[in-house]
Formats: sequence, structure tokens, C-alpha cells
Amino acid sequence: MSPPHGGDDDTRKRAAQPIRAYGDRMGDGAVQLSFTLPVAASARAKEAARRYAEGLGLKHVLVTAMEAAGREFSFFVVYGKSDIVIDYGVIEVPEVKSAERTPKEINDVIKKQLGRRVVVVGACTGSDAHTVGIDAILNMKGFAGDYGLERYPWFEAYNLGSQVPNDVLLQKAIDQRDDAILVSQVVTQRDVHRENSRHFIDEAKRRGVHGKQLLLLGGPRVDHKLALELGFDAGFGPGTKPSDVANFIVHRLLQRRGAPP
Amino acid sequence: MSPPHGGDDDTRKRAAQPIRAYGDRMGDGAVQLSFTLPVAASARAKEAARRYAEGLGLKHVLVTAMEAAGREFSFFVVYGKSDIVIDYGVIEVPEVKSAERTPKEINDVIKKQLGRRVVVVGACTGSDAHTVGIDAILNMKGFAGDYGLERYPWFEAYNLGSQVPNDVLLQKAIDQRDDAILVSQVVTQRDVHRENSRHFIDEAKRRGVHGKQLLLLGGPRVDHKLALELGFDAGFGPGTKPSDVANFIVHRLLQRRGAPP
Amino acid sequence: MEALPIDPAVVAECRALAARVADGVGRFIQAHSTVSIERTVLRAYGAHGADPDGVPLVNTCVARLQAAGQLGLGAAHALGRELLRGAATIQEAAEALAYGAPPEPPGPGDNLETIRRALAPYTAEALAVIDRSREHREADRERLGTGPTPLKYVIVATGNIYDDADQARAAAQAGADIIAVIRSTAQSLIDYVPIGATTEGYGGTWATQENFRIVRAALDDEQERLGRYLQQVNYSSGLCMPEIAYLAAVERLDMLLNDAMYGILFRDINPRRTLCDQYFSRRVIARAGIVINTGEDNYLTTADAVEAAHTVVASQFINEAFAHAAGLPDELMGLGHAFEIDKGLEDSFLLEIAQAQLVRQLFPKHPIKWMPATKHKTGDIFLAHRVDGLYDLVGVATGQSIELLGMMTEAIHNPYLHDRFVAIKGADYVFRAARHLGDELRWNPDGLVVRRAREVLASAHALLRETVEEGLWSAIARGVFADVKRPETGGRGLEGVFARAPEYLNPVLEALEETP
Amino acid sequence: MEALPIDPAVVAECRALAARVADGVGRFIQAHSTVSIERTVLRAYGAHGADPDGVPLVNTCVARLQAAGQLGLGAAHALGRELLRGAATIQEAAEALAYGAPPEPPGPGDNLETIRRALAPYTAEALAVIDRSREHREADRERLGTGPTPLKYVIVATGNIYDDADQARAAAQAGADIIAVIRSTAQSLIDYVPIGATTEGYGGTWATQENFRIVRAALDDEQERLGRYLQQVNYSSGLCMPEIAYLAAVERLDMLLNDAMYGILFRDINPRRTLCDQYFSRRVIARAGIVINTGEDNYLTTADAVEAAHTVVASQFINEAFAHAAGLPDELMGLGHAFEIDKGLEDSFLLEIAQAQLVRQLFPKHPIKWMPATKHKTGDIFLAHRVDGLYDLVGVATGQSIELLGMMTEAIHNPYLHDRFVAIKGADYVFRAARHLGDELRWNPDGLVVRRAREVLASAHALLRETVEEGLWSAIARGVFADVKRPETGGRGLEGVFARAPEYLNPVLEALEETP
Ligand code: B12
Ligand code: B12
Ligand SMILES: Cc1ncc(COP(=O)(O)O)c(C=O)c1O
Ligand SMILES: Cc1ncc(COP(=O)(O)O)c(C=O)c1O
Repeated sequence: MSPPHGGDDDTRKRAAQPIRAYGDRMGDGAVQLSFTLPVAASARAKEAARRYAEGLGLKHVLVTAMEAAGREFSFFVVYGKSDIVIDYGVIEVPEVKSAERTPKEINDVIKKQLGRRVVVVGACTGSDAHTVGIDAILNMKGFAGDYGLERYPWFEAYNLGSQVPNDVLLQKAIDQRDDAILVSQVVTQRDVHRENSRHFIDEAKRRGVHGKQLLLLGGPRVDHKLALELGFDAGFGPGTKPSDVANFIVHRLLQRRGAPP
Repeated sequence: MSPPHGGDDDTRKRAAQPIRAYGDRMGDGAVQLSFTLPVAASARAKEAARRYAEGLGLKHVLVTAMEAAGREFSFFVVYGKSDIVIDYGVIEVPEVKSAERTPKEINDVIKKQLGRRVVVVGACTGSDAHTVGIDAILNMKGFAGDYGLERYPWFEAYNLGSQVPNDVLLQKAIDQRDDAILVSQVVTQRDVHRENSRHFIDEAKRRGVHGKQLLLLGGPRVDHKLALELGFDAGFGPGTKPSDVANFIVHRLLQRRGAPP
Repeated sequence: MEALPIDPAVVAECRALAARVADGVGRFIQAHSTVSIERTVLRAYGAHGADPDGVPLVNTCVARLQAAGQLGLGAAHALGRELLRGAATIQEAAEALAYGAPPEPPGPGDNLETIRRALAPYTAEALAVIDRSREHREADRERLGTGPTPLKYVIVATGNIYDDADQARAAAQAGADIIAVIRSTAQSLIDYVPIGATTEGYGGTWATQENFRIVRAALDDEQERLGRYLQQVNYSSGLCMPEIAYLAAVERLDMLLNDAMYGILFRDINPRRTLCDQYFSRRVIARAGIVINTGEDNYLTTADAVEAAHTVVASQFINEAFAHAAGLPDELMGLGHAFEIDKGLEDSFLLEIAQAQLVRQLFPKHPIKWMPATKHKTGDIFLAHRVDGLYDLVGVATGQSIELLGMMTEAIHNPYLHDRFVAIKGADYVFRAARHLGDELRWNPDGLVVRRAREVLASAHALLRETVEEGLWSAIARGVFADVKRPETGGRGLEGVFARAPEYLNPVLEALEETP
Repeated sequence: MEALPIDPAVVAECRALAARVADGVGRFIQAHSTVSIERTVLRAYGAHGADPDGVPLVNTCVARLQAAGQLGLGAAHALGRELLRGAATIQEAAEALAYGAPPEPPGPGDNLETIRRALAPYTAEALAVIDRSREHREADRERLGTGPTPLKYVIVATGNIYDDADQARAAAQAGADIIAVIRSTAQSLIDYVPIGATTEGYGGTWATQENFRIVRAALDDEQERLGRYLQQVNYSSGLCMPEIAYLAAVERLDMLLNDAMYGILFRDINPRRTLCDQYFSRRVIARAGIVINTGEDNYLTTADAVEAAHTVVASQFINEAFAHAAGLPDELMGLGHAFEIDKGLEDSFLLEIAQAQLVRQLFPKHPIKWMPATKHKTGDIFLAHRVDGLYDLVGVATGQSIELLGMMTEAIHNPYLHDRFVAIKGADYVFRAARHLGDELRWNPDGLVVRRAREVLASAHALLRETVEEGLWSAIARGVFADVKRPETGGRGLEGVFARAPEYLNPVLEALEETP
């Protein structure tokens, strides 16, 4: 899945680079679709599926499967060709930026340049009980062989666990004068993660934390772009390692002190 | 897959019936996509995939997988919501029409009403060597427990096999004064089946067979609509049974003689 | 499948150790009750309805009794006294307790026997309602029959009960045997059962009596068309575990997610609370003839499935012991386990077979519930669907009773209508293609599968031994299960646990405890 | 996997019977040659190029000799005579034969030994070219190594050789070990090998020497980046079977679809023609160290995989016998078989295991090639991908050597770039997860798998016995294989078969036949 940062982060203006989807022959625009329509399987239903795909702009539409997913529902697999061309050259994506230090280097730099332990608190907020993600970042054990922040001598990490109301988390962060607050949101049905996160930011603003402590958002449907839009300082998606997070926090703290990041 | 005929063949004008795709909640427009873009996996590539899906008119786009399908190719799985509404009420599909007689009834009606054996010839044409489909219709063994036309005492069926040039097939049909010619087309890459079929019809016209002998087209990507467009009398897709074909032929022959079909 | 050569003596010892573990907290359970147990008693007697704010009558009743320091006697005690004091109906009595004058302490005439006698017809009726529901279900099931095992179990979770009902029907039409309506994210932490039909939930739909009815009605209708009995599942779990057990019993649900440990570990519900609640709810469940689904599969979402496999087995023995203590026969114990080993590991498939077969052998009469890969799934739906194919294969080869079908969109969203369809079609293929694979297989006696099964059992045995020594409270507090630490007095809902007074009265429980 | 208990005596008898079957037509083969064999001889000597209409020089040469009634002596005879008459080079000699004065019959001085001597340096060079290519391949393979078995074999088939090369690279990057470029639909019926790079084919891409080079160059480059030897496959099949074998040998291809029966049954090529051609082409292939892929899997696309399973096995024995007769060692025989049983059948998975393991056991040293489900796949890509998951599982459990990966879009189109990716990722998962499953499995000796394997072997044995009795020509004519009937003198290309004259000369073949 997408590397949370690093990789292709060359944001200088690029030359136009039109790209199309590719299946059989370069640029053929081949796309696979599947969906369900609320009608019984029949020749008419298949035709409806074909038109549906055409409605999406596909040509040479092939309804390759029509399955009776229920008495009144048909599931379709469809292939077609799309004319869409994307100019890859103009695509820019905000990416989390920081030096790529090893955990040891991170500890060293905190010790030398900040001279105090970095305090962070994290939780899975709202009614969300999925702690595996935030645990992966904070707990000793870490994630994919990368140790969690609890294990960094120069980090002081608090993990409040799951189902933590936004104001409880913020209060704790204020009490401890944290450097960073880590919010995890995993349940996303009907955008409840956005709603919760917006509410968190409103609360953070109300309490004057916003812009002072670093606010990090993470979860399987989170990316840096979304997090920025919602008012966080950074967003972290699937595959994030604890050291990615540590790097970002230290980078920003050093930046604030005007130190070379 | 679609029943080749029968089923929902009520072609009277229907009331408007708007339908949308359905995943989680009725009418949510949920659609799954997958495609490949010719760029290396990266945050920018993922964004390109998102825009691609938006280009297809999807909203709430979620790029759920970005996989390095090669050094310079990324494969994406995407979910999104489409606003497309299809009026199911106005959808009409031409369908092969005929009485639904059993093989025994078919033989009886030929004997009584036509009084002579019905002669048919079939082949898989052009460079296509896929005989399984045409064999399923013509050979004794038949398909899915339904006997092939060779087994009907009142049919005289010739199967020329595979890779038969259009003119060879037509010549044979002319020589024998066939009632029907059965063309099978299975290879469809870059629409070679349409091309072959068009050529067949042109030849059939040139030789005066068109409009005289019944011309049937079949294959996995054939349906009645396509066959009519190409100039055939009927089209048969996946799942066709020999008795469907026998029914159609007899129905048309009876119709021509003005007999009740 | 050929039995794996494991030592029956070790198995017997595990069972004995687990019984001792359960016993160790059994004394606590017998000496305490909880607000939700008491609310359930009131419901069983027929108290129903809510105030204009939606607070259920039974909650107000119990809260008031607790505030007045009278809950130690049990809600039935107060209710009976109201009857003795002239309330014409249970509802009138409950309303008096809830909204009338502050509850009075028992007076001199209020001896236990008098109260019990006043309640007697209602107690009988409370049990009769459950029994009638059970008979209704059993008659339907008898008449229509069920599909072959593994039974195909799917989840609906749109948040809107009407969509759920539609999707439940479609799933049944596609071939599902069992439909579980998943609950909204927050429900297990809420200390009351909402009322009425609901259309807004996140990650699931609220469990309410009316919602149970809506789905059951849809399935009742559908099963006649399909000629195959359809089972409904919900969650007797969280702070209202006993109440939901009761509502499910009345509404003819077939299965309930119900676990002695899940709420503690995964919802941070207070251990004392959950252990008391599970006892009472299982008494109801046993009477109602409902199959429980335990939640050991969940352990492997927070702990590693290779390292923590034995904790699943140990916990299953403990869950079994608790269930036995609550009168539940083996035939109603759908112990949970899962196909959760990291898909990237070499020979993960072998380890999964070992675990699945081990559990099958350890719990031979139990309708064990086999859960799909979840944690290691990603948004690549094609790979996910393939992983679920191997899962289905293990399921049919090892003779699992109930299979929750894996969804190719596990890492993406609550299942869509066609996700379920694709899963059912795929499972049907695998089950048919490998129907008698289990009869064919024999295992290399010196191989990895046999070794692994033995190791897991040995570790479970060791863990049970330790747990006996330190006691369950301590083991849970140390994070032995699911890598989650829960202190005995932490978590939510402890305030709802209270010591039974010497004159504590609960005729419903007494009757349930008399169930043969 | 544990060996299935089949009777080794029956296996030995099958082998002996098959040798007799091959022998029965061996006399015919030794007494005849074909136009494509002769064209191959000319190519081997270095004749190349085409006329302005694209008709290859070798075709014109041979056609002219045949028209002149001189082909019975062999093309080498005429070529050698031209050299003796003063042609400075092979090319000059061939051009003279093709475009010069009408070929003259041999004169008094044209005795066999003189001609052979005139050709001798060219004969040596013809063999040396093949040997150098083989050494080149073997050095690369040695240096880079290959992946673990089952080797992952995928197909590219865009019709455009440049797209094919891109897709071949992408497939290799995704993990493929072997890339086959499928041919355009009509090629096997065309009696010449087209020339140059091609960009328009249907259902595949033309097999030309230049196309071979383009793909090999791409793989040469890619394998260095990946540090894993990459194999290229094409088709030595159809009317130009021997010529393609030669071009492939020179261009360092690693595998060739090459079968004694496929062209007869599936392309309606004349049986005599194919049986002669297969002999010569296999002589080339043996010298070149190329692995053949036989086509028995195809039988199950026209015949039923349950009923006709034994015809696959019988044909494999026959193919093996023919290959042995042509000097091919077991290690180069990639006999084909397939996972083609109707997916809707109960216990189809068990039958597939039985067949896969049986073939594995019967041909232990052979790099057998296991083919995926094709016929019973539909446009439901999700189910198709799941079916291929079970296929991969059988492949790794039974230790197949080469696995052509199943494609979820099998029933739809020639594989797209990502179809291949999805298949490779899926196979990697299954192969890893079940890496040592084969070491674990033992089979119920009284079970279905063992019974089925024995039955199939017994039926194959009976069929071979019958075939010995009636002779191969007759068996093929009766439709014993693949349910397809092909009379000895029917089909295409019979006009290209001719009796070798008593003074027939073919030093290339002689040299190949001397290969140890
Ligand atoms: C494990 C799990 C559970 C466990 C949770 C145990 C626990 N203590 O966490 C249990 C079984 C309890 C559970 C329960 C439920 N679950 Co759940 N669950 C999952 C599952 C299988 C895996 C999630 C996971 O652990 N991933 C692994 C971690 C490491 O990945 P991650 O969370 O993305 O974290 C990484 C990054 O995102 C990032 N990150 C995450 N947070 C943060 C925060 C910060 C600050 C930073 C920097 C980084 C960061 O770093 C991590 C490491 O790289 C997913 C399906 C799936 N395969 O994704 C479903 C899933 C998330 N669950 C789901 C649901 C609906 C539920 C329930 C609501 C169902 C129900 N009604 O009963 C319940 C209730 C939970 C609740 N109240 O929230 C749905 C959500 C649907 C949606 N899109 O809204 C999913 C997708 C399953 C499904 N398809 O239905 N679940
Ligand atoms: C079997 C098969 C073969 C066999 C054919 C054996 C034979 N004698 O028929 C063999 C192995 C030889 C073969 C070879 C090739 N094949 Co092929 N083959 C298939 C396969 C697996 C099944 C086709 C089949 O038999 N279906 C079963 C029959 C019963 O279904 P059906 O044809 O649709 O017929 C039914 C109806 O359509 C209808 N019907 C059909 N015709 C007619 C005619 C009339 C008049 C009527 C009334 C009805 C009717 O009735 C039938 C019964 O219901 C398909 C993949 C798939 N699963 O579909 C690929 C497939 C068709 N083959 C394909 C290709 C590319 C080839 C090759 C060109 C590959 C190559 N380069 O080597 C070769 C060459 C063949 C050639 N020259 O044409 C592609 C075609 C791609 C495309 N869309 O263009 C497919 C889709 C595979 C793939 N994904 O790449 N193939
Ligand atoms: C035993 C048990 N109870 C409950 C749940 C569901 O959680 P909640 O109680 O939050 O609805 C699960 C989850 O799978 C479970 O296994
Ligand atoms: C042995 C063999 N030769 C050839 C082919 C391909 O057909 P064609 O000769 O038409 O290219 C196949 C098909 O899979 C085959 O198995």
C-alpha cells in the first residue's frame, strides 16, 4: 500500500504526462467494474447493467457475469474501455516530510537538540474500539518489526486506549503539556471518522490546543491530504511505522525551534 | 448468465422505474472498479487513480488497493458511489421468441406440419477453432443434458467443425438447400467475431442466401441484439441449449408457411 | 478428518482445570447481582416501555432502587412488595417503583415467601414466554430443516434495520443459513436497551426488541419461500448482556454472541460485571435453547495468531466451564476460533488446519464457530477472496459447524449486498468440491500439523494451570488473554455490580436454575 | 505428498504398451519426411529470407523440389548438388533452387557420399549454432538460478509483439518465472513461418524469429535486474512444427508447446504429417535442451474431465514414448495435464488431487506442466479466482513442476496485465501458505482419492492395450482421444508428407540422431 511518506516527493512542476488505463494494449482504457442493481436477473437487467456502465462513460461494454444475488437483486461483472486521460504531470500530493532517521538517531537528536523528553498521548476516539492501529504506533511491540514510541528512551508515550471521548483526550494532553496528540479513527461507515475528527479539531480550537500541540490523525482511510483538510498537522494511513511518526514529530519540533530539521 | 430467451419478455410499455446501484443502503450507487495505470506505485499514483475514478463520475472515491503490478505499472482496486440512475421501465431488449416445445413436441410438429426433415449446417468460422459451442448445439451429446440436433429424428444436422471459411460454409448450405446456417464465433479479441460475422453476412447477401435460409449466430459474446444488428436472424449466447435453437428454427419455419407457430 | 493424535488425558485435565478457574469466580458470581440482571428480571415479569426521554422503565426502576440502597434485595423483591401493596399488574407495580413515591424499604409483613408467592404466577409466565418461543423455533426448524454444515453465517450491518431486513433476505436467497445483525459501534457501552425500530447506526444497527422482530419477520417469511429454516443472530454482550439475552429469547433468536471474556477484553467492561452478567444471561440462553457464539477469535486481532493460539484454546475451555456452570449443554456452545494467522507466513495454511482440527476435536459436540481472516486482509479484494477460499476449505475439511463467511471487502467496509453473495457462492463451491475431503485426509504423524496441535494444547494446558493458581481475575489483569490487561475493578459498569443481600430474591433466576 | 498406492507393474506395462504404440507408427515416420522438415533442414543450413511477397525462400525451394518430383531425396540432396555445381554459399545454392532454372534431377556424379561431404561443414555449423544457443541459455540459467517449483508460467497474448514484451517484463517483475507468447489464431494452419516483427494478431501474436528475439531481449534485460533466470515459451506445433523448433533452438527459447497429438486433434492437421513432424522437431528440441509442453490438458476441453481422465494418462505415456524415440530425456518432458473437472461436481477437488498426484507419480523425473481450469470458468471473475486458488493449492501440494497460472478472466479475454499480476500474487500466497503441505498429507487407503487414481490408471492401461491392438491411426480415427475423430488421411497438410526415396539425404537429421 502507499508509503506514508518518502518515495516520490518531487514536487517541482512536471511536464505534461497523459496516462490512460491499460489492460491488453497500451492505452486501451480497460476497466473492470462490479455492482448490484435492484432488479431480478434477466436479459433486461443485463441491458440495464450495460447502460449503467455506459453511463460511466465506458465503451465496448461487456457484461461478463450477471448473477442472481437475490430474488430482486442482480450482481454484475463488467469490462469496458474508458477514454479518460489523466495528466499525471500535474498531480501533486501533499506528503508528510521529515528526515529519515533511525530510532537511534531520533533519540540522539532529541537528546542533543531538544534536551528533554517528547511527550505524546494517543487514543482511538469516539465510539471506535479499534486499538490495533494506535497500539502499533505507541506500544513497545510496535509494527512490522519497528518498535513503538514507548520503547524510545526520549519519548514519553501515553496510550489511552479505545473509545476515548475527544474532550477526555484533549484534557489529558493539556494536563501533561504534550507535544503531540495522536488520534486514531478506524470505523468509517458513512464518514463517521471525518465527523469525529472535525469535532476533535473544533474542541482543540476551543481549548486553544490547535496550532500549539501537534495534532496527528491516523487510520486505514486516512492520508496526509485528508488530515490537512480536516485541520490536523499530519495524517498517516495503512502501513505507517512508529518511526515514521517519531520522525515527523521530531522534525516539526526541531523546525519550531528553528533548528535544522 | 442470461437466459437466451423466454424469461422476462413482456415488451409492453412499462412505467418509469428509476434504479441505482446498491451496496450498503438502498440506492447508494456503490460501484467497485479495478484498473491499471502505467505509473509506478506512489502517493501520486494513488491520487491519479482517485482522479481516474472521479473522471468516471464516482464520488466518495476510496482507492482500497494500490499494487505494484510491475516496475512501471500500478494496479488499483477502487470503490466509489455513482449518481447514475437508469430508467428500468424504458429498457426493452429484443429476445428470441418461439414456443417452448420439448424435443419430442418439436419432432412431432415438424413431422405433422412440415412433413420433411429440417436441414441445418453449422461451423465455427474463420480461424476460430472453438468447436465446443457449436458441437454442444449440433452433436448427439448436446449440452447440459439437452440432446443435440443430430439426435432429433426430424433434423438433418451437418457439423463442419472448426476453422471453416465463410464461403465454404455458404457453399455447403447452398448445395444442400439448408433451412438454417449456424455460425459460431468464440474468439473476440479486438472484435474479430464482429468482423468475421459481417463478412459472412456480406457473402450471404452476395450469394442470395440472406433472407432465404435462416442465419443463426452464437458464441459467448453474442446476444440476440448483436446478431440482429449484424444482419442475422437470431443470436444465441452462453447457456444456449440445443432445444432453444430447434425451437427457434421450427418456429420461424412454421411462421413462414403461415402455420400457427 | 482423521483425529489428530493428542493425549486425551491432557484434554481431560484442561477441562478439569478450567472448571476450577470458573469455580474460582463462581462464588463471587453467586454472591452478586448487577443492574442489568435486575432489569432483566423486571422485563421478564413484563415491565416495559420508556419515559418521554426514551429511558426504559426498567432502568428507572433499578436506578431508583439502587439510589435508595434497596437493590441488594433484588428488583423482584421490590416488585413483589408493590404487588402485595395492591398494584394490579406488574406494569403498574414497576411504574410505581419508577415514577411513584420513593421506594420504601421492606416492612415487617414482607417476608420472602409472601413476596415469592405474589410473584409466582408472573414467574411462571416469564418462563412460559421463553418456553413458547423455544417451541415455536423448534417447530419451525423441525418442519423446514437446516442446511448442511458448515452452516453459512453472514453479517448484515447497514445501520438501518429496514435495509438490514432486505439484505438478510437477499443473503438467505443466495444461500445463507444464518444472519447476524451487527450492532452499532457504541451500543455495548450503553447501559440500557434502546426502544423501537432504528435507522441510524455506525458499523452496525442498534439491537432493540423491535429490530429483532423486524428481522425475524423477514426471515419467517423468507424461510417459507425457501423451504429452509433461517437463523437470526444478535449480541448478548456489553453492559446489557442479560437483557438482550432475554429479548432474544422472547423474539426467537437462534444464536447470540455471548462470551465470558469478550466485553472485558475488547470493550473494557468491568470484569466483575461481565462475569456476573454472563452467568445470568446464559441461564436465560440455556432455557431458550439458543446457541451462543463465544469471541475467542477476537483475541487474534490484537494478539498474534501463532503465538497466542493456545490462549484461544484455554479461553474456550474456560468459556465452556462457565457455560456448563450456567446450565448450558455442549450442544449450545458455539465456541469461536479463527483463521487469523499472518497470510505471509510460510506454512500458515498448515498451522490453520492444525488449530481448526484441534478445536474440532476438543469440542466434539459443540456447534463451534469458525471465523475468517480479518486482520491480515487488505483492500486487495481479489487476494482476500482467495484467502477466504482456503479458509472455506479448512472449514469443510475439519468439519466446522458454523462458518462465518469471509468477505473480500473485509478491510474496506461493512459487507455490501454482493460481497455476501460472492462469499456465499464461493463457499458453496468449496464446500461442494471438497465435501468429503475430511474423510480422505490422514496426517503425517511426525509432521508439522500434528506437532503444532500438540504444542498448542500443551501450552493451553500450562496456561490453564497457571490461571488456576493465580485466579482468573489476576490472569485477566496481567494481559494473558488477547494481550489486553484489565484490572478487576477497572473498566465500565462496576457501579452496576452489587452484593446480594441475605434476603436477595430472584425467582426468575431460581426457576432458570431449576431448568433440567 | 505420500505416494498413492498404485501398482508399479501396471505402470511398467503402460510404458511398454505405449512404446509399442509409438513403434507401430515409427516405421512410417522413418520412411517419410515432410515439407516442413525439409524447410527446416534448409534453415539449419543457413537458407533465409523471403521473396517480395513475403514467401520465405525455404518454402519456395521446397515447393519447387516437390513440384519437380525431387523432394523424395530430401532438400539437402538438392542443396548439396547445387554446392557441388559451384554455388559459393548455402544461400546462393538455395536461391538457385528457388528462383533459378528448374531443379535438375541428380546426375551420375551426384552420389550420396559426395553430396554429404559437400554439406559437411554446414552440417557441423548447423548443429554448432544450436549447441551455442544451448550453452548460452545454460550459462545464464546457471548464473541466475530459477525460482522454486511450481514454476509460475503465464501467457502474454496482445497480438502486438511490443506490448507483449512490455507485458512480459511486467509479469516477470511481478514474479513470473516463465512467459509464453501465445500465437495468433490462424498460425498453426499456415504452412510457412512469417518473417519480421508483427503487431497484428488475434488471440495471440505471430511466432516469428524476430518476435522471438524481441521477447528474449526483453527477458535478457529483465532477468539481470531481477537476478532470476526468465524462461520464454512458444509453440512448436501446427504445420510448421519443425521449423519453429529450429528457430526456437537458435533463439534460446526454453520451452515449446510440442505434442504428438495436439495438432491432429485440435487443429485438424493430418495425422501422418504431425507424427513425422513431431519426430524431427523433437530431435531438434532434444539437441537444444528445450523442455516440451505436451497438450493433453486440451483433451479435457472437448471431452469430459471425469470420464476422459484416463485418455490424458494414456496419451502422456504415448507422448513420452514418442519423445523417447526422438531422443528426448525425461527431464525435458513437460507433460501436460489440467484442473478441468466440472466445478459444480461434488468432490471435484478430490478427483483433481487424485489426477494431479497420479500424473506426478507416473512421471517422476518429468517437468510436468499443470494447467488451470478453463472450460468451466465463467465471467464471474471472483469465483474464477477462487477456483484458481484451489488449483494452486493442488499444484503445490502434489509438487507440480510447472504451473500455468489460472486467470480470473479466463472466460473473457486474453489476460490483461493486471490479470496476470493478480494471478501471480495469488499463487505466491498459496504456494507460501502451503509450501510443505505435500509433506504432511497421507491418504485414506480406502478413500476416494486412492480409488480414483487406481481407476484412472487401470483405464489408461486398458486403453493403451486396445490402442496397441488396433494401432494408433485407428484409435485416433475412432475418437479415442479428446472425443475428436481424425482419419489417417484427413485433415490439413497431408500433401506435405512424402516417402523418403532410397537415396534420401538428411545429414542434419543424421547428426541429430547421433546426439547421445
Ligand atoms: C481487528 C478488528 C476489530 C477488532 C478490534 C480489536 C482492537 N482492540 O483493535 C474487533 C474484533 C474488536 C473489532 C470490532 C468491530 N469492528 Co472491526 N475490524 C478489525 C479489522 C479486522 C482489523 C483492523 C486492524 O487491526 N488493522 C491493523 C492495524 C495495524 O491497521 P490500522 O488500524 O490501519 O493502523 C495502521 C495505520 O492506519 C496507522 N494508524 C492507525 N491509527 C493511527 C493513529 C495515528 C495517530 C497514526 C500516526 C497512525 C495510525 O498505523 C497503523 C500501523 O500501520 C478490520 C478489517 C481490516 N482488515 O482492516 C475490521 C473493521 C475495521 N471493523 C469494522 C467494524 C464495523 C467493527 C465493529 C463496529 C463491528 C460490530 N458492529 O461489531 C466492531 C466494533 C468496534 C468498535 N466499537 O469500534 C469495520 C469498519 C467498517 C468501516 N469502514 O467503517 C472493518 C473494516 C471490518 C468490516 N469490513 O466490516 N474489529
Ligand atoms: C475450450 C477452449 C479452447 C480449446 C478449444 C477446443 C475446441 N475444439 O473447441 C483449445 C484449447 C483448443 C483452445 C485454443 C485457443 N483458445 Co480457447 N478457450 C477455450 C475455453 C476454455 C472454453 C470455450 C468453451 O468451450 N466453452 C464452452 C462452450 C459450451 O461455450 P460457448 O462456446 O459459449 O458455446 C455456448 C454458447 O455460446 C452457444 N453457442 C456457441 N456457438 C454457437 C453457435 C450457434 C449457431 C448457436 C445457436 C449457439 C452457439 O451455445 C453453446 C452452448 O451453450 C475459453 C475460455 C472460457 N472459459 O470460455 C477459451 C478462449 C475462448 N480461448 C481463447 C483463445 C485466445 C484461444 C487461442 C486463440 C489461444 C492461442 N493463441 O493458442 C487458441 C486457438 C484457438 C483458435 N484458433 O481459435 C480466448 C479468447 C479470447 C477472446 N475473447 O478473444 C478464451 C476466452 C480464453 C482466454 N481468456 O484467453 N481454446
Ligand atoms: C462475543 C462477542 N460479543 C460482542 C461482539 C461485538 O461487539 P459489540 O459488543 O461492541 O457489539 C463480538 C464481536 O465480534 C463478539 O465476538
Ligand atoms: C501442444 C499445443 N500446441 C499448440 C497449442 C496452441 O495452438 P496453436 O497451435 O493454434 O497455436 C496448444 C494450446 O494450448 C497446445 O497445447
